[in-house]
Amino acid sequence: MYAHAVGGTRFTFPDLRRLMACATPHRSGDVLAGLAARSMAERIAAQMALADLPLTTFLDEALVPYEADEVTRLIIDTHDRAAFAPVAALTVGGFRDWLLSDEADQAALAALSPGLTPEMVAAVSKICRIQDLILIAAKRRVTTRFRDTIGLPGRLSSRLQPNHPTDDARGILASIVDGLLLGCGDAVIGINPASDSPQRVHDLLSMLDDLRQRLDVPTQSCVLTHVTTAIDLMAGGTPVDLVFQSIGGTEATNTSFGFGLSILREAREAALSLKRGTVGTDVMYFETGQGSALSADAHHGCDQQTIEARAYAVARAFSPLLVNTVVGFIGPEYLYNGKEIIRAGLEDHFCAKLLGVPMGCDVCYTNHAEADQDDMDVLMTSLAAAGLTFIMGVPGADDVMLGYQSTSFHDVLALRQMLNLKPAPEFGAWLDRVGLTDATGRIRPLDMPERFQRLLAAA
Amino acid sequence: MYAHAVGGTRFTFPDLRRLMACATPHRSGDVLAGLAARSMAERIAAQMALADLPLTTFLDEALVPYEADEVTRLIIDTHDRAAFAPVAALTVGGFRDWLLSDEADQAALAALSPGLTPEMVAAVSKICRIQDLILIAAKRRVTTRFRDTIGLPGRLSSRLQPNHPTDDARGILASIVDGLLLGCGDAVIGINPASDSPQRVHDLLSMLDDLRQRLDVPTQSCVLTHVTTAIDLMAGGTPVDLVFQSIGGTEATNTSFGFGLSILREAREAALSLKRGTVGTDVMYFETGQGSALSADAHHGCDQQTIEARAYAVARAFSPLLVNTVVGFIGPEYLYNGKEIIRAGLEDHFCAKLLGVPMGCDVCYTNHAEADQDDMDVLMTSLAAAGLTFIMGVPGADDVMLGYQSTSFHDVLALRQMLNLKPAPEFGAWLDRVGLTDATGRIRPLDMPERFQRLLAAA
Amino acid sequence: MAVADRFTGLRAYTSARIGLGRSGPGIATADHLAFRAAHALARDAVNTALDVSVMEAALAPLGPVLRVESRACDQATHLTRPDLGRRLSDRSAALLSAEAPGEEIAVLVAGGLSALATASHAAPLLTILVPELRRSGRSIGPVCVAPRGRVALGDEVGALLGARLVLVLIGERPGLTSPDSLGAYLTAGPRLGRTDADRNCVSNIRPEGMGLPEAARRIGWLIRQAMTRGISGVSLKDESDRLLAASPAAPSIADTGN
Amino acid sequence: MAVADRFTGLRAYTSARIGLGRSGPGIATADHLAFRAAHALARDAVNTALDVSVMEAALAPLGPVLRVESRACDQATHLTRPDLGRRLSDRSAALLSAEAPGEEIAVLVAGGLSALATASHAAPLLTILVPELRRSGRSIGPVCVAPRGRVALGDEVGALLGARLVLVLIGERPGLTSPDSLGAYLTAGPRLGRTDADRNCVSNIRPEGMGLPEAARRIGWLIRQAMTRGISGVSLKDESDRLLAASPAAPSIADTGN
Ligand code: B12
Ligand code: B12
Repeated sequence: MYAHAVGGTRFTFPDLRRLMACATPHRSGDVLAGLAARSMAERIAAQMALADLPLTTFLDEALVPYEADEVTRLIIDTHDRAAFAPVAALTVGGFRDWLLSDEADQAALAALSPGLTPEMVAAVSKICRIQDLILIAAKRRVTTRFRDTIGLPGRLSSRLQPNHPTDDARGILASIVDGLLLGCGDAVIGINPASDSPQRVHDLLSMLDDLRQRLDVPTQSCVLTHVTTAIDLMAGGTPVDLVFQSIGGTEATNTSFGFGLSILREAREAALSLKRGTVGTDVMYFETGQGSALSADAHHGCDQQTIEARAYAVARAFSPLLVNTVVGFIGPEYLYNGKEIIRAGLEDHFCAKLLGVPMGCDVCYTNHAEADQDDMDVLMTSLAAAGLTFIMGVPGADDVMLGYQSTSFHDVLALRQMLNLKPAPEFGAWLDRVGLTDATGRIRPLDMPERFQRLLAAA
Repeated sequence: MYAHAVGGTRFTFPDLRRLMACATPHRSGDVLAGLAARSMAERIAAQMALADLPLTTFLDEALVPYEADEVTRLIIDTHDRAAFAPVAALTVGGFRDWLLSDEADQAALAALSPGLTPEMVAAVSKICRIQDLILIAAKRRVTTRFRDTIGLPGRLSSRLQPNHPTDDARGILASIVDGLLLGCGDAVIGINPASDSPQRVHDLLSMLDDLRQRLDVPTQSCVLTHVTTAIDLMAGGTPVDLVFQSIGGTEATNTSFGFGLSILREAREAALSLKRGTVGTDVMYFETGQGSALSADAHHGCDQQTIEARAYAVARAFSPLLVNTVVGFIGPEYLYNGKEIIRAGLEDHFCAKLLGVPMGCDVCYTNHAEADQDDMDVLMTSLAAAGLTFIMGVPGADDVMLGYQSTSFHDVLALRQMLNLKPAPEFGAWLDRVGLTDATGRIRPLDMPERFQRLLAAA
Repeated sequence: MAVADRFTGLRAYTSARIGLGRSGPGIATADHLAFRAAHALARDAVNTALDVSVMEAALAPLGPVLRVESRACDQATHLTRPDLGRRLSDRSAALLSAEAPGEEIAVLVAGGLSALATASHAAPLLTILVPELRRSGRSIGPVCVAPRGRVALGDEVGALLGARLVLVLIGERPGLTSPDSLGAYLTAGPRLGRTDADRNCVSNIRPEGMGLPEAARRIGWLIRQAMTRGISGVSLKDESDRLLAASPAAPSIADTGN
Repeated sequence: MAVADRFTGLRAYTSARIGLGRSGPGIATADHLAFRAAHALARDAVNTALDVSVMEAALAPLGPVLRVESRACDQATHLTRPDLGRRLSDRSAALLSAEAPGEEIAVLVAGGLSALATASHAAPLLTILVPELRRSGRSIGPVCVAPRGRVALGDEVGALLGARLVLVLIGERPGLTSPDSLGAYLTAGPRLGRTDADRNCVSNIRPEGMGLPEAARRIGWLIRQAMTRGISGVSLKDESDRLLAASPAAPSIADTGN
């Protein structure tokens, strides 16, 4: 049992799970799960009790039982005690202070990552204000490589997301060209296929590979089909750059998504064996997002943010090129409004970076949430200040297949101008080469370069 | 009458005032005034109709009658047609496009300022998303000077606000030293006096002047008393650096504040005659904030943001060193929650900068508003990305006299670290000189420099 | 604007917002405000409820129709309490328990997140699909209609009706450009506790997305496979394409040279 | 931490959050969470209402007490509708109109934004001030108590009571460290339509701020000046200091050298 007093009232918390949940800033998903603090005072009491907790508590006490969950086993079995040593004596509150200090620079944070568990970083994020989430994350760069280099300081990459409600190849091509012309696509050109038909997925992957080669663009492609479909396709010789999968922070969530860790291992092996990367071998692409575990009733009585951080432990075990939190994707039942989405996006990015995961964010909302573009603008600005790895580029920010609003190609340009950020170096060089940038490195084509004109004319 | 259809419904707006009000993003003050759009669709219809309006409309049609209001007369009589020429043919929507374009750089925007009226910039801000408010404002630097240089690119200054509930000199001194040690105070060391007693104000000003000289710190001081008190004190020989006044966007608001434009003129003449500035002669300091006009029933049926922008026209007529919007200061009746405060803060900054006003922001909220530090963190981060001139530095962000939460000295450090911003150059040099900065220019004293120790010991 | 014009022809192939006007890094005013207008309208659409009587009339020709209710008693509850949207009200559970079990396939039509989608496309789709399934020898129970319901509500419906498979037709959350998109989810061996890994999905059903005839063909194929092989979900892949004369080929991209 | 320690002695002179622990640019965890706790408590305090019966009892020794109501019927309305908080309900207006006019000074005690401030300090302050004003020959009407009211409510109260001056004691919005701060506003010639330029203010009245005796002295001085000169507001400056033997001098700052 944990307890702390605030304003003369003593609040008690039966166990660590409950303490973590009550210490979480207000969000609808935890209310839905019946786990949220009932008053601001109770929330602060939980944060104060949490701040006093030694970090080692999380090594001794599993929030999701070791026996019942392969994700917990992964976390505990791969924990690096030696890496953990520099902070082993700290409480959660002391850990926040250390993270803010000058001592915690890129080198120290990178060395620490294998020593951190998702529960530790979730705990410290709960007592951080947004300012802390930005400042600390900004100190931790995670760099990955496949055909270009993602995550370098001063860079902001983007996934080009050219979805189409019938997977029409010409429609998708039109969106891709639009995105490339606006300097997007250096993280990945990634299509969510409307249909799960393996044939369709194969056709789309072939088309993407063809296009990439014709344009000689140093990026990677992906069709975000189910991992099992990708495995089948690779066996059949389909050109797969990155293997995608939606992942969650508990075994039961992943089961509800139709996979387990061994399938991810199998998929990664298969993708590595294709040797398609030129500058690196990071072949996995994962998506996450608060709420999916609770939605699948697979949250083991934990708050949604803690479970989300556990998904990053799954991700980092497979050296992904890209991971992104699709933060406002599911809806108001998990993140009610702009305020909750903003906070969640910054927490997710912070936790992932501390764990050593190359985190991007699908800065987004659905039409049933209480949010709008203004909320997305402040979230993406804050994330960019925090050193976000990549964001989405969707034509006009309106995904006509998934039914939600994300960020546009223009948003990518806006962030790059605002904070003087550049795309991945190899991709940036390509933009220069094909004449899409002006003298100051900005995307400013007065007319469409010829090769793109021909491409569109032929489509 | 103005009209526009959205989704098959035609919305009409009886006059320009109403069109402007309905085009404003939702905020409680406009609802209180009975002026807000009744649905999202009506709001967008108003924005679309507004976007189609020629900018010249605002020169032909006064929102607040010319005859009844000296602020309108100031705006119209000082409007510079020649400066306006480059955008004279544009609609409000076309003006937004132009502002976003590369053509609208610092030089073009600075040349344009005298040609813009507050109503024009208020109108265009209403159709901007937050991203636009940041990007455009960031292109427009306004630089001013008294004992140091405020507003240069790459700089973020701060007002040191050491208020005390009884104006106790030692208590105030303790707060000032704390702030200086944390690198704050380059915009101004400015005390809100708890009492309006001229004697007290005189004592405080003398103390501030003494301190400034002893520490040889290149900044200016101010006691934010009523302008009429400052005039009396200057006549009596009190050392007044900057004359302060809260200002509003209509004559009636200013009357309710107990002054008129002629009094500001008189005060400025008096301050100039003291010749206390070393690097410049900008001697006025103004504060503004959405809601004060409506609160004084002095809004003439206009939305609160338009009236707020008019206050900047008052400000710029007196070449102020500093102006800041105290954005969440009054309470939820004018800006209900974090979302409304964030949007308003960014609008205010945008409008002021376009008009050529050296805009800072008191990023703040009261305890009766639905807001918290997280909201302030995203607002101050967004404002800093937008090139904000200065923010407040209040001990621990808690003003023990005015009863609200502002930004702390630490927040200033946080923003400077986050976006690599520096204080005013003269002040920065002083920080170096007295040993408050480390090799990288950051405030990092391991111990308190001797001169400050002695200062505190003696107090 | 020069660049944007190049896209005019391509707009025929996608409803995505391509080739938008641009100024600096920003989307030009006209396109920016059009987006805001679409959002305003979408927000209103989310709160529209399904007119069950109209649905009943439209479905009547296919056989008996049963009105059911989830535990989410109003639209606001439905949006924020998916747990309630996945379970039948006591009354509805009792109603279904009383039905004589026996038909192989149960069908649930639910408003989901877009009543517009369900109202527009559910009946026309079933009007193609149901006769075809019957022709191929499958028996289909009464069509259940729930104004507010989530995908997993089908598990309880199917279980209570004793069906071997449940097909759920449900409104997908409305996008700015796709306000009326229908989703079809099918689950073999429906019962409480099924996960999404156990289902197959056919999505984006609407005239501008997957057309109704094609959707009916795919759903029909999946149902037949699921019934034959006794499985659904990740292990059942949609290979209905293979049946088509030719699969849609990748677009011919002319050599763009260098 | 070394730096923070230097401030320990100075904390005696101010309740401001000086010398906080720091790590990098951030406020150290302990101080950061203390701030959050204070905010949580302040949020709760805002919604506390004034207990009028207790106020009445406390004020009874000074003379008749009248209960009045503004048009803001509950706390939420009070917070978001200052226009309603500035006007008397019809019933209260009728009540005051029925009072025999004639006293020079009207007094209104209102919850404002901190019922705690009003409950704690209004009666003790008036207990010093009222007898003193009476001693100096001023007549004072019944003390009106409004649970929810804004400063300008006094204008209507004073006008209906036919007073030459109205004194409003009202709870200032609560700060994290100053939850119970009382404000005194006085207006000569009260009537609807007065602006804040027509008033004087004595603020931050509470033991840790301006002590009650000093506040009474300043308010008394301002009232006497306002009555004598027939004005209040910007043209009337608080020069009560001059009456003090010595005005508080600037602190002696030892030469800090260079
Ligand atoms: C929201 C959503 C999700 C959420 C669901 C969580 C939640 N609580 O809502 C998350 C992010 C977890 C998700 C995950 C995946 N999804 Co999904 N998802 C959607 C989306 C955008 C909206 C669904 C909707 O509106 N449902 C209607 C409401 C009323 O129903 P509901 O009961 O609230 O929602 C349930 C279903 O949506 C279901 N669900 C969601 N996705 C999928 C996918 C499959 C294959 C199945 C069987 C069920 C399912 O989960 C929800 C909770 O039970 C659709 C796109 C669309 N236009 O519909 C894609 C969509 C249904 N998903 C898709 C896919 C491929 C996936 C993944 C398999 C991706 C991957 N490789 O891992 C995963 C895993 C799914 C699984 N087996 O559990 C595809 C399905 C393609 C197909 N025809 O089979 C779609 C069409 C999008 C796409 N084209 O990529 N998804
Ligand atoms: C909010 C506020 C404002 C707001 C008022 C708008 C509003 N709708 O609330 C704004 C920003 C406009 C404002 C302006 C000024 N204020 Co002021 N304000 C406050 C504050 C922070 C809280 C007031 C409060 O809680 N009121 C209680 C609620 C229940 O009453 P209300 O009816 O809602 O509010 C009314 C009064 O607050 C009044 N009011 C606000 N400030 C002032 C100042 C004076 C001199 C008067 C007579 C009335 C007045 O305006 C409100 C609307 O009618 C106080 C500090 C404090 N701790 O109280 C300073 C305070 C009252 N203000 C002060 C001053 C000096 C001013 C200015 C004169 C500054 C200047 N140089 O221009 C201006 C102009 C005031 C005027 N004559 O109208 C001083 C008064 C010092 C004194 N003892 O005389 C205080 C104590 C703060 C300070 N020390 O600087 N203020």
